[in-house]
Amino acid sequence: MLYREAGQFKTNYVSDSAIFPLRQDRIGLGLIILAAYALAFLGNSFLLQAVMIPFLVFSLASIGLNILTGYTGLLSLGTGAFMGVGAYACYKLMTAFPDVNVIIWIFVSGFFSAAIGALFGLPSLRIKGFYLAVATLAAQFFLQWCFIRIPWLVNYNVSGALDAPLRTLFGIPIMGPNATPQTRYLLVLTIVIVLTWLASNLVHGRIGRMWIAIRDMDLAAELMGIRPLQTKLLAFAVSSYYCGVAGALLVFMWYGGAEYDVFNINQSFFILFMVIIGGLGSLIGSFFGAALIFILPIVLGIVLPAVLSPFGISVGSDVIEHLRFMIVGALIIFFLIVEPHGLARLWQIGKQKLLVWPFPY
Amino acid sequence: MRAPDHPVMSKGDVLLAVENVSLGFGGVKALTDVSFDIRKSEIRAIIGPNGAGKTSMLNCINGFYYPTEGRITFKGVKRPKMRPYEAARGGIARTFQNVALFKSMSTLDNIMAGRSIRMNSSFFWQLFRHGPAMKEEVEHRKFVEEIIDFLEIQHIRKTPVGRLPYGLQKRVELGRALAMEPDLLLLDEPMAGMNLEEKEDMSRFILEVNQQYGTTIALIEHDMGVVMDLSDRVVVLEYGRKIADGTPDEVKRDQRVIDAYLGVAH
Amino acid sequence: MDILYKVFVEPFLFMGEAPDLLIQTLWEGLVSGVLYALIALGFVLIFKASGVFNFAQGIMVVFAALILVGLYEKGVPAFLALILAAVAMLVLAIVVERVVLRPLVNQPDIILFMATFGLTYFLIGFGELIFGGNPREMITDALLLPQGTTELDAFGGSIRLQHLDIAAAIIASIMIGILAVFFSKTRIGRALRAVADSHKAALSVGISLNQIWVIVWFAAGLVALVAGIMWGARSGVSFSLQIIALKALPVLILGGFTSIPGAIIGGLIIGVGEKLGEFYWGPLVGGGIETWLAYVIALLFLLYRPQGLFGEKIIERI
Amino acid sequence: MTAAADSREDTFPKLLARNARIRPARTAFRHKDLGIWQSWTWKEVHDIVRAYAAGLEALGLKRGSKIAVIGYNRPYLYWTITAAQWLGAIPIPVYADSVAEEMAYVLSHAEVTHAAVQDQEQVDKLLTVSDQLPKLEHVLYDEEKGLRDYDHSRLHSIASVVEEGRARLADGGEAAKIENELQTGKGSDLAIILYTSGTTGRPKGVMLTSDAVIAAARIGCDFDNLNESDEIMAYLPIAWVGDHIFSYAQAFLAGLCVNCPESPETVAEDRREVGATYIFAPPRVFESILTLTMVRIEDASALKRRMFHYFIKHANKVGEKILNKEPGVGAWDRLLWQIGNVLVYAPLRNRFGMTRVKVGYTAGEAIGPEIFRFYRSIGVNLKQLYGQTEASVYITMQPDGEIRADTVGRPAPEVEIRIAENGEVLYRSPGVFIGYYKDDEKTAETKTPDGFVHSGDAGFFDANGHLKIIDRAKDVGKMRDGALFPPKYVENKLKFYPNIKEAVCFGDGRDYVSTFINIDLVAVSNWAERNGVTYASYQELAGHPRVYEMIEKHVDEVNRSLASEPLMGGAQIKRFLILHKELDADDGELTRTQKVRRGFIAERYAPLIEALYDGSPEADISTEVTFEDGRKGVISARVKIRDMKLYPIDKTTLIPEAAE
Repeated sequence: MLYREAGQFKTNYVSDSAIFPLRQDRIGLGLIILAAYALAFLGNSFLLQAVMIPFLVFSLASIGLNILTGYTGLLSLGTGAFMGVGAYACYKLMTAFPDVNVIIWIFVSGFFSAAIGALFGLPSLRIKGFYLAVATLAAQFFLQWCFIRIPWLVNYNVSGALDAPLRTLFGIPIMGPNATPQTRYLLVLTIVIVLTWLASNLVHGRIGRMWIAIRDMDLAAELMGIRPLQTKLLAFAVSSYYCGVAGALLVFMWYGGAEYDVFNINQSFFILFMVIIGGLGSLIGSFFGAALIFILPIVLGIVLPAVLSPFGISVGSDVIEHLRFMIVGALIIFFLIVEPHGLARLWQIGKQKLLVWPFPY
Repeated sequence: MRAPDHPVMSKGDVLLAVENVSLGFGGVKALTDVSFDIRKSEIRAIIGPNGAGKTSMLNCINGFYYPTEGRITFKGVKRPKMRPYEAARGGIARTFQNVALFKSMSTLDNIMAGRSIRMNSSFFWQLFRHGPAMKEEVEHRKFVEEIIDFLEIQHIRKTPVGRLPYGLQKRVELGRALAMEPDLLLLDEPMAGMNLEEKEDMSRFILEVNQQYGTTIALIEHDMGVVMDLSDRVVVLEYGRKIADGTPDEVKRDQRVIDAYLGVAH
Repeated sequence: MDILYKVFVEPFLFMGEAPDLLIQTLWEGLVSGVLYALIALGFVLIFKASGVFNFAQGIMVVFAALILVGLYEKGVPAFLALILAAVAMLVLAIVVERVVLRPLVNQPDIILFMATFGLTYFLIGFGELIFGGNPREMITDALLLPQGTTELDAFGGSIRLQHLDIAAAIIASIMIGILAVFFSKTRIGRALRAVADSHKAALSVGISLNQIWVIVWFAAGLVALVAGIMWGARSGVSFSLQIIALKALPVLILGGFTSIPGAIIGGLIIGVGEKLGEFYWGPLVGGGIETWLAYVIALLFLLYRPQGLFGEKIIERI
Repeated sequence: MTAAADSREDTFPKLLARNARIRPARTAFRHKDLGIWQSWTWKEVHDIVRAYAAGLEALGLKRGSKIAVIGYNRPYLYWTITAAQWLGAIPIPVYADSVAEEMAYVLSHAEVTHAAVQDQEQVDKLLTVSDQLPKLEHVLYDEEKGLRDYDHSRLHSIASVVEEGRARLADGGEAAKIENELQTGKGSDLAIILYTSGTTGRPKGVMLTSDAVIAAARIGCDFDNLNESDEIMAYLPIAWVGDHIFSYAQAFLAGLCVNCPESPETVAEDRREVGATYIFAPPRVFESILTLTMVRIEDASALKRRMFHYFIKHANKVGEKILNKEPGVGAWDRLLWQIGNVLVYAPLRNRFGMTRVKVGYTAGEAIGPEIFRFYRSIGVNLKQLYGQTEASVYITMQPDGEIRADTVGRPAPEVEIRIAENGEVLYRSPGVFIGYYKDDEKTAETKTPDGFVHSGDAGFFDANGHLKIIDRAKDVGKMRDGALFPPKYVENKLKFYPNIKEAVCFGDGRDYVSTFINIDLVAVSNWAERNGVTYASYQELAGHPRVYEMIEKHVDEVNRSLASEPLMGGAQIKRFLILHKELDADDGELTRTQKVRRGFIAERYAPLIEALYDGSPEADISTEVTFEDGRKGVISARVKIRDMKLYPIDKTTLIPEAAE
């Protein structure tokens, strides 16, 4: 309905292969980004700190896992651990070189998780499907064990926990207890936008095609000269890079400090939910998935007591927590039944409907 | 389209030679002592009844299987045991009996994926989708568009291939193989499951590929009729053994071929 | 060289020096191996019949045990509670078939896998809502499970055998035996095997696919109940128990997803390997390697034999 | 700027040179090729055409020689026309889909020495008839595919000819010679010969001068204010006069941009991409778009469907008035139309690729009033015109604010019209042709000494001075009382009802008009479903009393509408019947292009016609039919006949508003 394709013709291949070839899409995207930045100045600290920052961080991690599972078709249950590698690497780098701006270290920390990710991706040449999931499970438990057992990682800190030191950018605190949610939100938002843009470039180009080729029909891909190992390892590395950066942001930009169990197996599952519910093989789906899985429980936590109290049922926070679990579980099943290809597919369908409006197809 | 990478060979030279090849899986022998050759710029057909080992032969040629005995020489060099992608990079492309397209990608992307081995802009530029990466993308897009034009599939350029009818999928698959600019193109039952019109179209494309670009083609067919018009030479397999080899006319007259095909409904 | 000595020589010397400790470790490994096998069996049952990789198997263990303990605490006699817990598992099987499996039939494996995640979350919430989140004691006495320890003097030392462990091993073995008989001797069992091969074949036996799903989920529920009692008796009933379900994964990798004997042998290998590793090599790296050793064993094994212990060699075709 | 401002440029090559001078960087041509819209500016086109002319000259194309242009709409084929005109040679565009024999006739009749064709297919066609074309020296092709191994002694790619020309132009003498050729061309020179397919006999070559074509193009450009910012989609045959005027003459005159689609299959999509501002399509295109719309909308959700119908109904009520800027539309109705525009009309225009349409034309045959109004009501400025090859298109046009579905408008500017005794329309304009090529006899038959041209169509002016075309003049019959009987006119009125697929009227030399009606199975079975009418076969449905009732209503409305037109009132339908079977090309009842074969039908269904005129209430008929699988069989039926009430002919009020 909102689309006007007429007159939007392409006279060269660059514009024809643009990621958003339709003007209306570009305008929409611009408005969303604008709104996201505006939110920093309009939203209150609760919204920024408890909702938006974690939402963005989880979206980033979802993009990471989506590159591996959604685009390349390799199931991973080690996301949490790869996030952890990023966080610990960032911590070591920050504390070892306090003079270098922390933003650089956040980006650099991703390379460590990329390397570890690629290492644990090696078995992917020989094993597939659920079997590969077990390999990544080995990474999950092994790395988690490392986080506990190697005190060097936390600079022999007795508590064994990571904590965010105070760091500034142009004199403004961007990390640590003094950094306002607003600054941290803006920083996280910018990082997420930049990394999403880069991911979008990757998946729409040669590398993305090779990943999808491996996912859709790995034998045919190999018979076309695509090297399976390199391609898969690249997917592992890029995926883990994103998870690593997300992990660093999670600890230092959101929690402000955390222990090893932040990166446990449940975190891995949590991200996997986001990817599946959001839509395998879709970047925008990663955001949708993160929104649904992360924000929905928060909303439920606010809404449920309000809904239940008029009936004279006063509920404790633990009951709310249980109900949240149940509702999230039920929703996952519900969404899988309604649209197994995730929210991204619904979004796609919605856009397609607008495009062909008023026709159904 | 460009000339192939190895211009050293000229028309009529032996491009690929299969010598005494046998292939077994456990106790089952798929191929027994098969020898034949494929010459530069010819259309070579491998025919035989179901289960004759045709696809196994193709799988050996493009490195998917390694023969248990015998050897395969490609461009004059004996083929070592290799991974399939190495064979592809060596200049062998193929299509599959049951279309093996990348279902979620569009026609355009499928064929572009066929260009992957010829694209090499760095990861860095890929990240930004600018500079060399975009230049390369555009360059190869042009090449792919020519294939699309050649195969007359402009109208489905941006349609996900999963939604296409079977006949068009086969055409897209041929396009993807052509995108590799192979020295040797292997076609596994390119006309299986097609109606008459689609078969005619496909035959026309195969002939044109061969004539326009001089691509050497080896094709498998179950059905003798189509092959005889299309190919320069035919090798006939039965139960994993070669029973005849020669021009279509010679093969047609061969008593063993006639026997093999008797009682085979097609 | 020192490292190599510590890794490759010293542990074996130690084994020889103190065979009683070795036997003790092996025994403990065997017991947990049997229990792993029992849980893995639950997976195999469902995977075989419906192709679903049931992540909820772990929570089903906890859930079954919680019902049992919860009912007992409400004053229900122990064995009646046991029966009621079994009934609850039947109800669960029916509900799962109706609400989850049937609408998702013909979807890709990963989708069904994810659905069992959803199921897990739901059951966690549901279980905690009803029974609260606190860990419980398993009602070993009421169920007439033996307590106490027997010490055997042998191999120049003493080996401690927990009676509970012995009982666990025996009960698990009986359970496994029953299932084996069920699968090979009964009509339904044969139908289940048929369904694993082809859905059409199962239909020709005259059992609907839906019924089969209910049956296997119920059977998996019973296995979960037994596993829940045993694990619960050893380490209490809490939601953290569900993590042991993940241990079933390496077991399955070793044994293959569809093989019952594979699950048993895989369980034993993992159980024993884990305990030996932890006891003899764990100290070298600071201990606690039990958490990941099983996966690494499975991973290394996979690299060597991608199709598992009992799987056939995969010949890829195109 | 309007085109009238410049009049020194009296040939197309000169117009091209002017365009290259005054708007060098504006896009002149686009062609969707290899996935993107390849574009050329006026300057580039000029350079190519100039070089092309030089190349053609090298190939021996001289002033007065003929060059055939065969293929779909491709820039290089349009440029062939200009390059030929540059040299004073005469381009002969030929329908790309004509079979080799037809092509051979035209080419040999026109004595072409050169041919520029699109692709291998056309080259092959020419090769098969080369023995009939001894004068054909060179064949040029646009697309090389498949032609690489052909004998190239007489075969050239257009690109190579252009290259050759470019090389020759490097020489100053050659350049001067080419410039000289350009200046030698005059407006009074023969510019093009367009062969009209004609319903009977051999194609005739209509000779048009540059002056005529440019004058005609100017009429159109000025009429609708076309300028260089306009975009047109060139997808109709280049051999057809409409395409020549719209996509060639007007493009060169006004500097508008011509867009060539990628392939015939992708026209709809390409049209949407380009978003043409100036469109032309025959009624069947508009009709099929509308039908597709209605079919598709039925698959939409109930809510959307209701919304769609609600707003379309509203558009029907006020849309045209809003488009015409007529007063009398309330603020609420306007608001509602605007809401509808957001929800339905604008998206529809977008889907049709008509978002940017400034003016659209339809011509060639009668368009259904509903169809016509539908487009206008949703804001597409669709108009009708009446034209002929012999007139360089324009005879009558619909000025803004006077657009009606049932007339073809007022005489176009500079066109004079008179109606002959027998109802035939005659016209005279600056755009009329010189004569038929090599056929003076035909020319003399068609052109009166004072320069009027017999159109061959019968028509009349209504009270508002709008021309109404009723039928081919030779098909208009007379009833026994002397009243005019235009069968097609009546049949078209009937066929505008979706429920009526085909109608065949009889009445020439009879006392009254009677009709066979064929119901439209899709529409009527839909209607039956909604109205609870059950039936087992087409035959049963066709004979159903309630179907008769419904069709009777339609016939009655047609009668009323005929009665309101003084000249047509005598042709009211007195009796009708619904045929028990669908008229079918397989049975010879229709031509392959789905036109009714009146004579054959009259013969085959003689008993039915007899019954129509002897007053019997029903009649038996049995006919042989061919089934889809090729089997033959006989079906018999008893067909009922209905009598209709006739309306008094309205001689006084000449307001044809109530045309339904």
